[in-house]
Amino acid sequence: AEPEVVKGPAAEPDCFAPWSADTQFFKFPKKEGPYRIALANGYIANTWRIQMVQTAKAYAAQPDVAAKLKEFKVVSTGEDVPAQISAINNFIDSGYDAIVVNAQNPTAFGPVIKRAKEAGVVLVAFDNILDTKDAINVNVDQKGLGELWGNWLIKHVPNGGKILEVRGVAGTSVDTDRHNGIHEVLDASGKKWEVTEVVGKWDDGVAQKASADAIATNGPFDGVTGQGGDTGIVQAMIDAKHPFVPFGGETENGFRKFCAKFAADGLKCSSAGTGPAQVAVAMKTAIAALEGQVVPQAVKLPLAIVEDPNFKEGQDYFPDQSDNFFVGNSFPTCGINFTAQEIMGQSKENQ
Amino acid sequence: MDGAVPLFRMEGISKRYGGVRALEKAELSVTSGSIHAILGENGAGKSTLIKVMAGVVAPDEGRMMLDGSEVTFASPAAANQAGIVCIFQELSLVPELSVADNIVISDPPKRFGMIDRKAQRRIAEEALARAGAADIHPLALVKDLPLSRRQMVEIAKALARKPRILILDEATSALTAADVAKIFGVLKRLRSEGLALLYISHRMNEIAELADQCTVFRNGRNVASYVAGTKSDNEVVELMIGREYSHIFPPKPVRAPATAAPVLEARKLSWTDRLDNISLTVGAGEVVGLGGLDGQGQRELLLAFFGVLRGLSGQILIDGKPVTIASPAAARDDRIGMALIPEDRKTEGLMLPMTVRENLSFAALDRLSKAGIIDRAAEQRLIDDMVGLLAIKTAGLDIPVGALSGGNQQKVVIAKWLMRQPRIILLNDPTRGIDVGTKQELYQLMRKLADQGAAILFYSTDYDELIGCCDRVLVLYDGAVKRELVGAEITERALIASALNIHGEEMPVGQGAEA
Amino acid sequence: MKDWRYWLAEQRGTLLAFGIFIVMFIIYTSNHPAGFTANVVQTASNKGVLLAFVAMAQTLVVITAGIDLSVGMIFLLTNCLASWLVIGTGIETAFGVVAVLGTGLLCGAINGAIVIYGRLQPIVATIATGAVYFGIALLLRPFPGGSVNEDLADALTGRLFGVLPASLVVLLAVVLVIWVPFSRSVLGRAAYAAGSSEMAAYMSGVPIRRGKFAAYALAGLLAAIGGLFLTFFTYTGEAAYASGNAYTLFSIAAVVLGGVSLFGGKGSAIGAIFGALAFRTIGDLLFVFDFDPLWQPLFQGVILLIAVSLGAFALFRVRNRLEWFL
Amino acid sequence: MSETTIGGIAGRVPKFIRRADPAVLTAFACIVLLLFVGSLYSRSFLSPEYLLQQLKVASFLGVIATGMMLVILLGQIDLSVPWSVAAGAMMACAAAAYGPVGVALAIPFGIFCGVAIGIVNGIGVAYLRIPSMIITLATNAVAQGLMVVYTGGFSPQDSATRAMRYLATGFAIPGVPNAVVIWALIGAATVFVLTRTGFGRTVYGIGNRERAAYLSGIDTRRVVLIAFAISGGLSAFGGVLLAGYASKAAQSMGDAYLLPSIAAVVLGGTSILGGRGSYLGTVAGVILITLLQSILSVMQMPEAGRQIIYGGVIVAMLLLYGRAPASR
Ligand SMILES: Nc1ncnc2c1ncn2[C@@H]1O[C@H](COP(=O)(O)OP(=O)(O)OP(=O)(O)O)[C@@H](O)[C@H]1O
Ligand SMILES: Nc1ncnc2c1ncn2[C@@H]1O[C@H](COP(=O)(O)OP(=O)(O)OP(=O)(O)O)[C@@H](O)[C@H]1O
Ligand SMILES: [Mg+2]
Ligand SMILES: [Mg+2]
Repeated sequence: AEPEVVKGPAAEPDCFAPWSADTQFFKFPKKEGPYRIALANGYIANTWRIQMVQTAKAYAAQPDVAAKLKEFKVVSTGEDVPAQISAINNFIDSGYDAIVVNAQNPTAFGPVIKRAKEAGVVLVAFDNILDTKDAINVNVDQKGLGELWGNWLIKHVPNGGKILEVRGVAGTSVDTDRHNGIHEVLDASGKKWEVTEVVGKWDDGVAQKASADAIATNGPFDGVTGQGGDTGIVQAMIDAKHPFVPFGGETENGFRKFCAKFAADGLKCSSAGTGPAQVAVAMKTAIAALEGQVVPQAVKLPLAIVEDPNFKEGQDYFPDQSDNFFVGNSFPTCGINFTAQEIMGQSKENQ
Repeated sequence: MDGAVPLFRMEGISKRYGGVRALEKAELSVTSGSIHAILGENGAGKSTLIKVMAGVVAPDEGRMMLDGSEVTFASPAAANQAGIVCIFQELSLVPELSVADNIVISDPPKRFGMIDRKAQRRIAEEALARAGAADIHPLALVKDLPLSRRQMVEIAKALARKPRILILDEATSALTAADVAKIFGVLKRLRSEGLALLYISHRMNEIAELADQCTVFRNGRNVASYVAGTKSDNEVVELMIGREYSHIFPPKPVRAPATAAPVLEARKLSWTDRLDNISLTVGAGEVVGLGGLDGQGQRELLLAFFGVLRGLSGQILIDGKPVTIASPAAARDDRIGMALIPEDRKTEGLMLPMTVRENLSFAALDRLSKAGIIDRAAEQRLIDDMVGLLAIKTAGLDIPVGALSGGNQQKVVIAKWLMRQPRIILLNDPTRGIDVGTKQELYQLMRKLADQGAAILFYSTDYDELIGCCDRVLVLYDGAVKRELVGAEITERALIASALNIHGEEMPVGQGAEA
Repeated sequence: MKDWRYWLAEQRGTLLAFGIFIVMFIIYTSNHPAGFTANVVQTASNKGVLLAFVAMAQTLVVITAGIDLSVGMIFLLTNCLASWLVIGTGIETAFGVVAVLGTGLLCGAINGAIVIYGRLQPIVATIATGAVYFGIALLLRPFPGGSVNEDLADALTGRLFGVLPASLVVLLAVVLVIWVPFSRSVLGRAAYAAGSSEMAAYMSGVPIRRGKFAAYALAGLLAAIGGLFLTFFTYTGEAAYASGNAYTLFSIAAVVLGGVSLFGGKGSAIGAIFGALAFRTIGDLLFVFDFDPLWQPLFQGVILLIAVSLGAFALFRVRNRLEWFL
Repeated sequence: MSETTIGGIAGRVPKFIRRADPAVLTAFACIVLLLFVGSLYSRSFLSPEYLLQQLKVASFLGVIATGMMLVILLGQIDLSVPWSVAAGAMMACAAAAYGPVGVALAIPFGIFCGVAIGIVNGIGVAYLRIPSMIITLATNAVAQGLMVVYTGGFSPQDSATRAMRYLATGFAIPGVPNAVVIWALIGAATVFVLTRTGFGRTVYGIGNRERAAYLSGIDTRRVVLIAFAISGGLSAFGGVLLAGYASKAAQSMGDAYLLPSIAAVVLGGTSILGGRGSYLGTVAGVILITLLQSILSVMQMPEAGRQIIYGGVIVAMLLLYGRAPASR
């Protein structure tokens, strides 16, 4: 049963914002609840993913959501794309109503998407989305994120200069999009930029080492932008006694702690991204679709942006939470707002 | 030479390894239809010579001629092509492959480019039969065969290559008289079929029985060539070792048997199907021999004492007190004070790449170190003593032990255990591939240790040794003690008879070890 | 002793792997909501076959007492290459396939040359070449993308007569066309001999170098077949370092589960295939048992630990402690 | 054999240098060459702060590679490094959450966790005779599983304690980062153990022929077990230092250390087959790898080119000096 393509707007226009003007709107045939929903995750062993899975569980546990779910199953298949594809195939075969997926590879899911469509299963992708028109994508504007950081630097390093760019995992579309975003705006600015690129792999350790080397050899820099592992990057600056400079980075709790702490000393941060909580939006979308509401084929997630000087303790960052914790878990427009405790506190009682 | 045209001739062959002169302008000529024996000490150059012949090592200089025309071999394969096949001293069988695979390994029969299993098996069965080892199953994995059986496979493998010249480098060093007898039968037949055979051995009686021509090597040179039987053993040995050759076996003490209190005793020792109710005693100062065909459980018995075997039944007593020995570590412990000179020095006795020093002190590290730290002075002292006591010939203590000659390697193995002053010494065929001179020293040493009160249990595949060294000999057959020979009873005849588990007089035909 | 006993002894590893796999797979399908259906089998086999190819590749090298830590990267490289070449008309596609397989063969040959003629220790040599292959893969696909001849892809990842997974048929074909001839050829035996005892093999005039070289080269080829299949399965190419490494490590696990001795000279690719399938089924079990998602990695780890420890039970049969040291 | 080849200078140089292959010397030569090449790109590659920086970073790999070397000398390998490192780091940080006692015991506890993993490896390899390559793979997976469960279930504290920060980044001796001092100490201890103690001799012995060692009355299984335990402990300690350096622990910390630690050990002339190798070589290998990675990373080269060069250089250097002797 394929969705019929209809006119917008979507059921909850502010939450299910279309990606762009020409985004299609889907209306799936209404199914009777409660639903069986599956989350097909890939790699699990890092904080972002763990936090994401925890959030998913927390969301599914919320009374109003729980009421609509017969079953919510999560499977993590590791780095291996085929394994994830097979998992989705399995979910389809075992008759799940909707499958939420954080794809290891945006382009690899063609065959599965076909099958899901034939089987009338609602497929919703988030974080690493699928480039297809046949599945629903809950999408972060990765390029826009890059542009945001680029602009931040342009604004705070008024007449160009030396920039340290710490990239993510080579070969991924997210890394490429963000990189392009940054450079397009920098180039457009017409100012003179000398960008030193190093690979941080979204990992604090790697990022820190790479930055330290870059600082020791090509430093000092007038501005920094990091796609991830930003806590490590700042740490490297501190260790190398590198002067604090404007910084466009992600949403790690530790990074924001630094931003708040050293803002006065010149660490002017733009911390933006979309935390793992976007999984909740994806699930919400899936349920809406099953309920036969109108949803856009590509949902544009609002970025959770916090910029100097307004980092607020206990809201934008949590001193008593882990540095690795990803902040920006609230999507007010979707009525989704998780506090750190709700997520990581999941099983506090175990402690 | 007696006019016959040499089938193969080597002239002025030299080979150096670093400083070592393995071969120095060596000459050799081989004629078809005859068995040519090569004699020489450890390290005389015999193996190297035949390795050159077989294309394993390239000579530094010199030329080789086959049927009068010059040849050079780039590889063992090339030599095989030319009909030169060698049975190396270090076995050249592939353990994980089956007997049949091994026999045809150099050029297996093919069908449609793939190996023809049926044909291969047929060939293997023939070859095994020719080698007088039809009892070996062609599908058995080589690694599962005892050493003597492997040696037979080696020979079958060689025959399967239809050699014109067949070389055996200490091929019999691991075999008992009965196996040797079989092989001799085969070799004699091959000679009559017109093959040229090169035969290297440290056993004089074998050479006397077999050879037509003899060449003696010393320090990489061929020092003498003569028709077999024209020289006395003593003359020959003097040619080999270049020194006066005294009586080889030390005199045995005349002592009433069993006066010695048993230090080591076994009661009804059994293990799987290899050991069957073995009871024996070894007294202080006694040298007790283990006889019998190879693989009748002698090795297992020694391993059982040394704590290597699991699931033993029966009792082991030390100084009359029952003990359980769960590991070599326990066996060497002072309460027991046992030492085992293992079967294969190259894989069980030594770490070939490590230095002589490290190997010597390896078994005594616990004694040589305080709080785990090695007392190098003490180590040095003890090592010097041992090198002196056993007259180990080495270019230094810090060269790899693998660079020593087998004889000296063996001395290192023994020395490393003597460093612990063991009270019980188990020897597993310690003179394999060792030249007469060195053997003699070992015999002397064994007796000396016994006289100092050690209890010695000594397995040998060489009957002369058992006769020459032992106060008593226990002959094993199929894992059980078949007969105990004391003092004068220990004769070759008696040994072989009981080894074959036949009573007294009627002897098997064509058994060759009878000197 | 009877002939079949010897055969049995020789095949023990393979049979054990087969046993483990069957047991796991039965547990899996009998708990699967959809049960033992053509779909489920197809899904499982597509996933399993990928690893099976890589495991076969690893087997060839391991038999020579070597190890190839670059199989995963060859797998990626060929995947990326295929996502460029295996597309278009029948002819073009065919050409692409040949080119991809050729590349794999070449990578394997390079490994072989470095290890055998350069006389380097396989582990580190292949770590290095692996890095190079990954680099090239990344050049080919800076980010995921590309496409493949979907008809061919669907045909090879689909089903024959509606029931039989095509991928299994391909696997069987590869076994018959590559493994069987190799293992029965002189070179194959040379590879085994070299793995078991290089010195002995050399002394017996066995063409060890050619044998080992062939093994490494064919390993590259098999990894390439895997890469090709990955492309068919995903319609695209991606240079994902993590998954390259994952496949390398998985292949080692599969090979061991398949009863191939890491010390060389012993084992068969058939065993490795079942090892691979068994290993994959471990992952599938997650699906049918309702685990807290965060406990899944632990569960998989423990199962793997148990699976590889199974071999240790043979230990209790060892009566002569020297056999510990092979 | 190294002993015979450079035995001549035996008298003058300390033993552990005598044990070293000429490979080691070549390795150090390569380091110089690398620096030279780097300096062509940018002078600052020769600046003391950069070099210290590298030494500091190298010492993390150095500590981890020390354990790896011990295991490789036995003819084994330890693939559980990644999650031993992560576990060490995470557990140490986690311990700090439990009051002052926790803070005090943080580092020992982290190391202890690594030792525990190592012991499982050791039991598997020594007593169950499972090939190290596979058992360590499995324990790695298990360790990962445990860490995931832990992180998810306990919202762990994962910022490093002051002590950890101090060990990794502090300066007890002016100008010399503590990490480097620690590596030096561990290195010295290792050299001593390998050359002067019975344990060290036994390790080499087992690496050459475990069978012979066993028949010499050595409890080889115990030695193997201990070696793996040490390896695990050192990996974990490396993790602790890393956590100190990054001021926090994270799951993926160890991933970047498995292959480099193996490569470093082998580049240092240690035989992967065991029984042969010197610690000095490992030092050289570690510095080589670290410099290579750092220089490539700074040289603005795209990841692809970096990987290719990285691999190419390793092969080249091994071909230069890491070759086995010719068979004939
Ligand atoms: N691989 C080698 N490396 C260095 N030197 C060697 C090597 N092989 C042989 N040699 C030298 O050549 C000499 C002769 O060795 P060879 O093996 O021919 O003696 P051999 O007569 O066979 O001794 P044995 O009777 O014990 O077999 C040795 O003394 C040794 O110095
Ligand atoms: N790596 C080496 N360096 C120097 N000499 C060596 C080396 N390997 C072997 N040799 C020499 O080879 C000679 C013979 O060695 P080989 O292994 O052929 O038989 P063996 O050791 O002489 O005695 P055995 O007959 O018991 O084997 C020895 O004298 C030894 O000096
Ligand atoms: Mg010899
Ligand atoms: Mg010899």
